[in-house]
Amino acid sequence: MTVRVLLFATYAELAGRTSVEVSVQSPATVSDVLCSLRAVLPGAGGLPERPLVAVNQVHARLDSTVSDGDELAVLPPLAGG
Amino acid sequence: MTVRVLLFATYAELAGRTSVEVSVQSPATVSDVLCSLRAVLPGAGGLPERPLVAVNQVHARLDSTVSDGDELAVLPPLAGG
Amino acid sequence: MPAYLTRLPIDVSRLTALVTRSDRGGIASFIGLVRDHQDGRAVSRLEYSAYEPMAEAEADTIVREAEARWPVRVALQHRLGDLAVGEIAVAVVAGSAHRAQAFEACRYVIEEIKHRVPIWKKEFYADGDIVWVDPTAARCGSDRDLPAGSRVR
Amino acid sequence: MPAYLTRLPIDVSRLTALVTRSDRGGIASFIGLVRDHQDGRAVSRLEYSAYEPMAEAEADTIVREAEARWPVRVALQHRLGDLAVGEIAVAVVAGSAHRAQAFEACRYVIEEIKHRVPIWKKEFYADGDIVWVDPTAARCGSDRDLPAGSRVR
Repeated sequence: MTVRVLLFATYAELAGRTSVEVSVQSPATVSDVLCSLRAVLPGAGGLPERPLVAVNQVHARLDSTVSDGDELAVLPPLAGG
Repeated sequence: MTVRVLLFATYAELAGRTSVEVSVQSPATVSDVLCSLRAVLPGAGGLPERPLVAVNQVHARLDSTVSDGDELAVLPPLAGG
Repeated sequence: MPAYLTRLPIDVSRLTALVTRSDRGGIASFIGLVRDHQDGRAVSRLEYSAYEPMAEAEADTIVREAEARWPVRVALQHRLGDLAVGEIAVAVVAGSAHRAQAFEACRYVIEEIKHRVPIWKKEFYADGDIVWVDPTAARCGSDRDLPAGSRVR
Repeated sequence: MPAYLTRLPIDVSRLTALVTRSDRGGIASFIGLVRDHQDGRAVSRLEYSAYEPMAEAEADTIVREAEARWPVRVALQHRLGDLAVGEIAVAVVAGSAHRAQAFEACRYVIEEIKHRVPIWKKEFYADGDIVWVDPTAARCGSDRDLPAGSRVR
């Protein structure tokens, strides 16, 4: 299955892009997608081991399940306000 | 000695005036002045037994000492803000 | 000492400007407006009066207490005279480098104002009734304790 | 759902008007301004960016949480794009019949915004340095916990 990964702010700069499609075997968790991400995108190696993530625009855990077509956002430390 | 008593808001309406000079024997407390006030000003009988008071513009207790020339304000329940 | 009491409409942006500085990133404010009802009854207008010199001094003391306790700058104004429904009765603005301290100082000042500053409010109801507001009436009848936090001579 | 994110200057009086009604006597506000320094270094400007659809949704969730928990009406705006020192980055206004609830709701919303809404801040220092702000850096290094209070799928 395919998951669309979004990268923001400092993570987008590290990875050199703001989005990438990642293929993983189903069933998969957020961690599995991040693992594949690091493999396909060299710059993603600089991401923290346990980044903040959202799946389909809702905060998620690393062990949350992802489904085909989901949007997984890797969020740098929040700094609003 | 003489103390100037100020009355405000509902107390001024009760007493029918906003200030009055009260004579008391020295030494005297706030309570002594209030007692004389009730004697000289019939409308002051309607004041509560233990009103809020200030002496020379500072909150005071009923047993605080007053001196000749002091200004004693009898304060209705505060309602600012 | 600034004038804390005013008979003119209160301008909150002016107060905000007074406490704003480029090293103060957090501004907490409280605005008290004249409500159109009190205990379920329609209010048409109200009138604030004060023991003015003491009210100015007590307001100044409260502002200084807040500025001593937190690293903040505080601006405060309380309206006197006739007010219509919807008008600003009181405004407190606290500026600080840190938001928690701005909130705490702002809250402190408005609470102390209500408990320590000699200001009185006469409410004019739509039905013609006129009442001197007594915030303590429901709590303890006619006996008053000294306002909490007051310095006593 | 109103737009909580804006690229235009934030107008606090407009937000205040949105939560003002004649039965809401207390309005508590918080304004966050761009400071001219950070950790002792001079800041010349900054840039906010966001994961916009999620930020809008999360801001809306926070406002609804506050309005469900307290009898308040809340208005909120967060600026995106380039900001100069002294400009308003965020404003929260809470109107209620009761001041304690206005304060609590206002404080709740700004704290949750900071912890849950996907917005990022890039600081441009006067010495030419450029830094992505990491409020968690001093606390726990590069590992992040889930924001407190977040609903997790």
